[in-house]
Amino acid sequence: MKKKDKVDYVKNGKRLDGRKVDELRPIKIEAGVLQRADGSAYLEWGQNKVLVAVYGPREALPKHIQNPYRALVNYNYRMATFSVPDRKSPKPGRREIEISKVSGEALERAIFLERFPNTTIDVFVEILDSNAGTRVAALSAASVALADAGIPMRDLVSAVGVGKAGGEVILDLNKAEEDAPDAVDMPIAMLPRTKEIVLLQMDGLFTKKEWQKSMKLAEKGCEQVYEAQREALRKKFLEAEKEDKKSKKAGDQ
Amino acid sequence: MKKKDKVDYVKNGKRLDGRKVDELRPIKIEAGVLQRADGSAYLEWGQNKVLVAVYGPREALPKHIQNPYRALVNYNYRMATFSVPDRKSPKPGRREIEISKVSGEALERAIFLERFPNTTIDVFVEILDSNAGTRVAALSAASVALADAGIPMRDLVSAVGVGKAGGEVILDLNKAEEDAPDAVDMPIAMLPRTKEIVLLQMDGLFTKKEWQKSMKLAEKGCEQVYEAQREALRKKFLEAEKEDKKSKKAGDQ
Amino acid sequence: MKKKDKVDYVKNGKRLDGRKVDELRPIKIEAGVLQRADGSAYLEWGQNKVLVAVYGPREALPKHIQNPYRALVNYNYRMATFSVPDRKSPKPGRREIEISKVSGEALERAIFLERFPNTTIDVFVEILDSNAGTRVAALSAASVALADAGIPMRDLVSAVGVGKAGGEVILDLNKAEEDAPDAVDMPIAMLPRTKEIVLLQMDGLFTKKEWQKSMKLAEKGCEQVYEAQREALRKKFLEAEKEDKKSKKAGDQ
Amino acid sequence: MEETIWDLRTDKTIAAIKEGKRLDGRKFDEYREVKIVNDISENADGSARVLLGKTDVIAGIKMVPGDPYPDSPDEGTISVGAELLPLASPSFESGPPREEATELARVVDRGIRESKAIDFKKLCIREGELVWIVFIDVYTMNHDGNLFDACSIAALSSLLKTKIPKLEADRVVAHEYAGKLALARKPLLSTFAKMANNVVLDPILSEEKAMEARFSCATTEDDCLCAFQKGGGGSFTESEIDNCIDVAFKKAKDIRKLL
Amino acid sequence: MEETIWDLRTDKTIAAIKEGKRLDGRKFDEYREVKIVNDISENADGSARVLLGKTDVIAGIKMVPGDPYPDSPDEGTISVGAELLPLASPSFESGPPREEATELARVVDRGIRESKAIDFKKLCIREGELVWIVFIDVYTMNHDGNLFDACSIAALSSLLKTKIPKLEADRVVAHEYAGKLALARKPLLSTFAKMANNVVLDPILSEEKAMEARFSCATTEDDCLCAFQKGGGGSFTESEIDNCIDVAFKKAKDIRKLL
Amino acid sequence: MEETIWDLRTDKTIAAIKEGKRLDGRKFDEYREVKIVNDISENADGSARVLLGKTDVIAGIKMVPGDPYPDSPDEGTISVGAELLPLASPSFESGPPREEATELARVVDRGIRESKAIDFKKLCIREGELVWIVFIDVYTMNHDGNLFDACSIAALSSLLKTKIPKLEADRVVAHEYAGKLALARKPLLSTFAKMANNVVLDPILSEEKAMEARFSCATTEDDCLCAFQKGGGGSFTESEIDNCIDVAFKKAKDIRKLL
Repeated sequence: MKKKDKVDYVKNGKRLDGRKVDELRPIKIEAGVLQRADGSAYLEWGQNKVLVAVYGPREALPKHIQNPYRALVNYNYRMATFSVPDRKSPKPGRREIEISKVSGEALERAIFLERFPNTTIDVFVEILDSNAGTRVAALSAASVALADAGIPMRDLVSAVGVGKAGGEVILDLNKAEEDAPDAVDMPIAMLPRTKEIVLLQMDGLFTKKEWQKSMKLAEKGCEQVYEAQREALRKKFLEAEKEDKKSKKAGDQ
Repeated sequence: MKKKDKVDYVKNGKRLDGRKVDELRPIKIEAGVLQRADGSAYLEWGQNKVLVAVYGPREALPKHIQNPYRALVNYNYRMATFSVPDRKSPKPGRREIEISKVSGEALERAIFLERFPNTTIDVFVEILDSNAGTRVAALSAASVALADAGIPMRDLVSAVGVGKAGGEVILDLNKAEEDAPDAVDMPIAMLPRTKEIVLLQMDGLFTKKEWQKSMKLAEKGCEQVYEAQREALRKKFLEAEKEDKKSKKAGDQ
Repeated sequence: MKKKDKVDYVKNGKRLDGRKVDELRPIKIEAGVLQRADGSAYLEWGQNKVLVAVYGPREALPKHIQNPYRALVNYNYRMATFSVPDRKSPKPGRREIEISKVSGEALERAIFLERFPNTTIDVFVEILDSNAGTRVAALSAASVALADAGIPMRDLVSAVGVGKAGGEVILDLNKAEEDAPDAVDMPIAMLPRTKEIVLLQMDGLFTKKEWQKSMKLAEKGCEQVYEAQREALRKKFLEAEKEDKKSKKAGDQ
Repeated sequence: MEETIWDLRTDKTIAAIKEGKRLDGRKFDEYREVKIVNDISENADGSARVLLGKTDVIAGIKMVPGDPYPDSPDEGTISVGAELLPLASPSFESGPPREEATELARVVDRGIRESKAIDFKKLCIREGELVWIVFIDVYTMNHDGNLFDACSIAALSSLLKTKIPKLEADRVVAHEYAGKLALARKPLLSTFAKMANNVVLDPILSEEKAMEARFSCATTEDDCLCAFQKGGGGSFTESEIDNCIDVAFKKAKDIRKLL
Repeated sequence: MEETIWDLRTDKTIAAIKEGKRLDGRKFDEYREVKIVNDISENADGSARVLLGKTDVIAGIKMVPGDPYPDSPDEGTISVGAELLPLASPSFESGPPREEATELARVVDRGIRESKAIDFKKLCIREGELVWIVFIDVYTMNHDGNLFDACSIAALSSLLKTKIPKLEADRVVAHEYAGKLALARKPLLSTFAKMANNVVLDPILSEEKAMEARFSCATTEDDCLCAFQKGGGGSFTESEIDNCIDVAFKKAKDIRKLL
Repeated sequence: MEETIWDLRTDKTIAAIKEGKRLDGRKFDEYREVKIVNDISENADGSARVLLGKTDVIAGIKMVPGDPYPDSPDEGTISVGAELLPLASPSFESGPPREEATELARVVDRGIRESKAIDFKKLCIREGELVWIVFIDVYTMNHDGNLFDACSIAALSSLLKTKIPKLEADRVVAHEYAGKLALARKPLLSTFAKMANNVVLDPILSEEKAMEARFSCATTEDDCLCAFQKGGGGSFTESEIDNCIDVAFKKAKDIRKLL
């Protein structure tokens, strides 16, 4: 794509897609969507579509990788070949490997790992459609899937992208904004209750001022993501309760 | 190769290479051709040339793949780089992997696997020259090699190709026939005594009538393959007997 | 590089770079240059630059590779991508695999392997810059690193290249000489005290006479390499002694 | 422990089959409920998610301009990939495609290719220089048996919705399209499992664990057979296959209506 | 046994940090001594060996003519590779790059790429046909902590010395050069480790073993931030990050003087 | 258990050697019987099966038009591959080439390449554009020692029978040929094993298990040495090598008569 000469990424307080600078794209999360996984979640965030499955805690194998003090987190972020404008090779690329590493580390702080020595908690992420911000979408979905799996956690991990396009610091960049000549992209993940930062990456040229401004937006964004995550879990919990009552009435099968 | 406009694949009851519709290409099988394998066979079937070695039953390794109820069959079909018109890459391709899988499964029914828990029976196939029908040639050779290895079997597995070219249902297609615009290729393997079908694949457009017709040819073809297989084993047995007598006369070395 | 039409590789007893036929390029060896390895060496030999680290004897893993009678030698020769005129792929090539194999075998004779059953001695070689003769440079450096690691040895292994360019048998060919149309390249490694040959390879057309002549040069070359190796170890030993005294004065930290 | 659970379930499955029943109450020749959701990915040129009971798979199409094979300079081609995603089952590990994935991809490929549903000559952009390669990738999301048929439905459904990208200077213009991919036929796979001398259509996972052999048969709406695949260590009789073929023709017709 | 040693050292490290000290006597915001040796390989177009205390790494540059990406026909590019050579540590094995090496390569890459230190348009040889690819490969020789910063310094130092090869008929002429690679900025990475509620710059290996989380920040001489990377299972507060950024700006300036 | 058998056989082998004997009755400088069958594969452009005693190997040639190397635009090349097929020995596993296979392929390659048996300039089709690549692939069928020499004989024998495919529009026409590959020399490898201070030609497997070191030497009919390879953990003296060279010249002559 040829970069456009001059674009106003924010005009009269509105972005190209009509959002305000501090407005997220619409988020929809559903917990417990897969039958065989211990926990799962499906998330749509703008055009991004993510499916996450969680297995574990289960015995870490081969044995020599086991940690006698805590569970390991194995995070697997993959993009479907058709989820990007140009077909992706089915082989995991270096970008996917790096995202898997930092995302798995971001989840560690949230989970009471020390309760499950010698085990692994496996998180499998598949990106089905993408338009900027898939790693934060995946991470937000993953912590819902972990909760759905009943894994004890300090807090959920809420993640959001923030950055700059056309000189404006904005929340939750879409692809057109990420393609701005001066674009800055800063994915960030927090434990919303304590504001602890568990994932932080950044690409592009930022002044310290801009960074500080973007942190404000990020905090605001994470709060909204957190709300959507908790809503998904509430719904799942209510459904599970309903099912439970139904099955109690019907007697065990 | 450019496909020809109009070819009579059968004319006056004769095919392009002079065979009748229900006639196999010449088959020659020899058992016990390799020294270090537990069993082996060499087969020529038309231009196809196949060498098979069998090892086992031997301990399945690594241990975690062992089945405590029965032996595993590990079938390895490979083509030499020079065995095809265009040089094949030395790396096993997806076609070779699929043929290995279905061929190994085809042999399972023939072998008394339950007598050899925790073991593996390894079948290694190398195609040295090819002209359509290598997977059935390999499978037919493999069951001779299994018998040569003294592995107890319900029956041999006899395999043959059958299909269609130029509208005619024919037995044992060669490459020119397989390249017909309307070609159908159906490899099939049976236990000849019970007519149980243990391998069945098909590519191309077949009516049900044509399929039924082809099944008749297939049965007939398998019987002839069976005869060639038994002949090879008889010969090997007689030779072994002769050797045995000789060595008894000479005394043990 | 286009091969030159007519070049005098030796003229008035001098080679293109001014050396005599039996003269080595300058060699500089330093032992004990890396902190975490059990032994190490850095070597410059003409333009060639080599870094070697040794670990072991340490438990050979996985267990099934262990030899209950002796230590294994695992030799790993690699070239940095930028160490050659055309960028080398980071993946180990077939040349590197072969050199690793024969170099590891060359070291076996020198080491008292039988004293360390079930262990492995790992030798890691990285070529940082190259100009013909890297395998002999690496091997010469490796035996210094082994000695630095305190591994008991019969003798050092001293290695050198010898061969032919423009009809002349010469010692320690450089790249320009190796590119001669009639070039012969013969890497050789010896235990200098007994003159046992532990590595010998050769490429190019040699008469037996030329080979015999080249063996004379090789022996001479190895002696000089041996001297440089021992010098490096002497230096290291003296430094270690000095350090030892210092630390004794200062008391243990 | 998981093994033990499956052993018990296998016993139950076999016992039911012997009484002419299936654990989920279906008839021997009955498919589970099929749900198809199309266009699940905007970046795909065609896509579909298919639920076959609880089995859940996704297919996506990417049309990519590429070099023709030297021996067919005026023909494009298809390329089918399959990944048994670890999301789908606790026993799938992530990693390179194993032989199960290879077989799945190749069987889905043959059903489409051999039916001549796609006219490869129509995929030619410039003879000898540029042709369309239709990449069909299927992913498993939840595995409750019969991935073959689920993936076959998903692949066909995706192809039926596939738009041909617009080209500019031989490169794809993102999100602009020049037309629709034409399909001449609608091939569908029907898969059977044999156990205790009975043959059932569309096996659930517990039936697959119990089965001795598997048979799959791709059919078209004009009464053609276009691909077979037998798998598993057991055997079929000719008449069992004959019967499977009849059921396959009939049941594929029903599914075709949902497309 | 090695594990036990590290456990003890971790206890010592943490105890020292709690008293405001580091085992090697440095202040919390102090780098180890940095030594840079340039042009260590004649076959490289640029190269450097960097010692950061006892951490020892090498970077080498190869400029190779190649095809441009179709969507940026007038731009060359960079490609960063990193190998955790087994020479550097008894716990590194030789083999294909693991995720640590991938992360290291990508963080070094981003520091350079995102700073716009290299004008990719100036790497164009003939638009749409031929561009320079700048291969930057870093190798670890001895690992005593903070490979990130050591490799970042080595990469930048190599680039500053890089000569552009002479081309003849689109092929590189060995050891002849047509000029120097121009760098618009000098981006450098600064890496911090957090443990026991304290944050230290340039962790040595024992500190890395003890740390809960890691934060790296690439800065330029014109007061821009160009890359962040947080790693490890712990967390940072916003004010900790804020402070790291200030230290990074200051300390990178000192190192820049050595280049 | 297999190990035990080999230990016993090693003891026997060594004991025999010390008495100047070999277990199979041969003299120290004697080859086993050599049988060569040519043209074993019609799809190959040249092929041969070689039996060296019970050692059984196959070589096949494919000539493929390809791009020349940029630095030798008027030269074709050879490419040798070797696979230690699991058919040949219970201890070979199937899988990617191990270092033994790599060494085998490279030693066979050097024997041919360095002898200048093939004039690479004659493999040029159109300078700078198209050249012949001669793919030589050797496969082991039964391993009873000395795969090196068996593969060397098979490769040379295949090359001597190799026909050059006919080209049409730069593509090979199947089964039509434009001539024969010319060989300027007939290089052959001779391999020796050293054990108990004796050196024997053409070791059988039990001798290879017992040997301390291996030496191979490629010779031509015009009394040139063209490749050496020493292997194994032991050593040779110069006079042992000198003697091996003399035997190699003599014995290769005998084998050359069989070609």
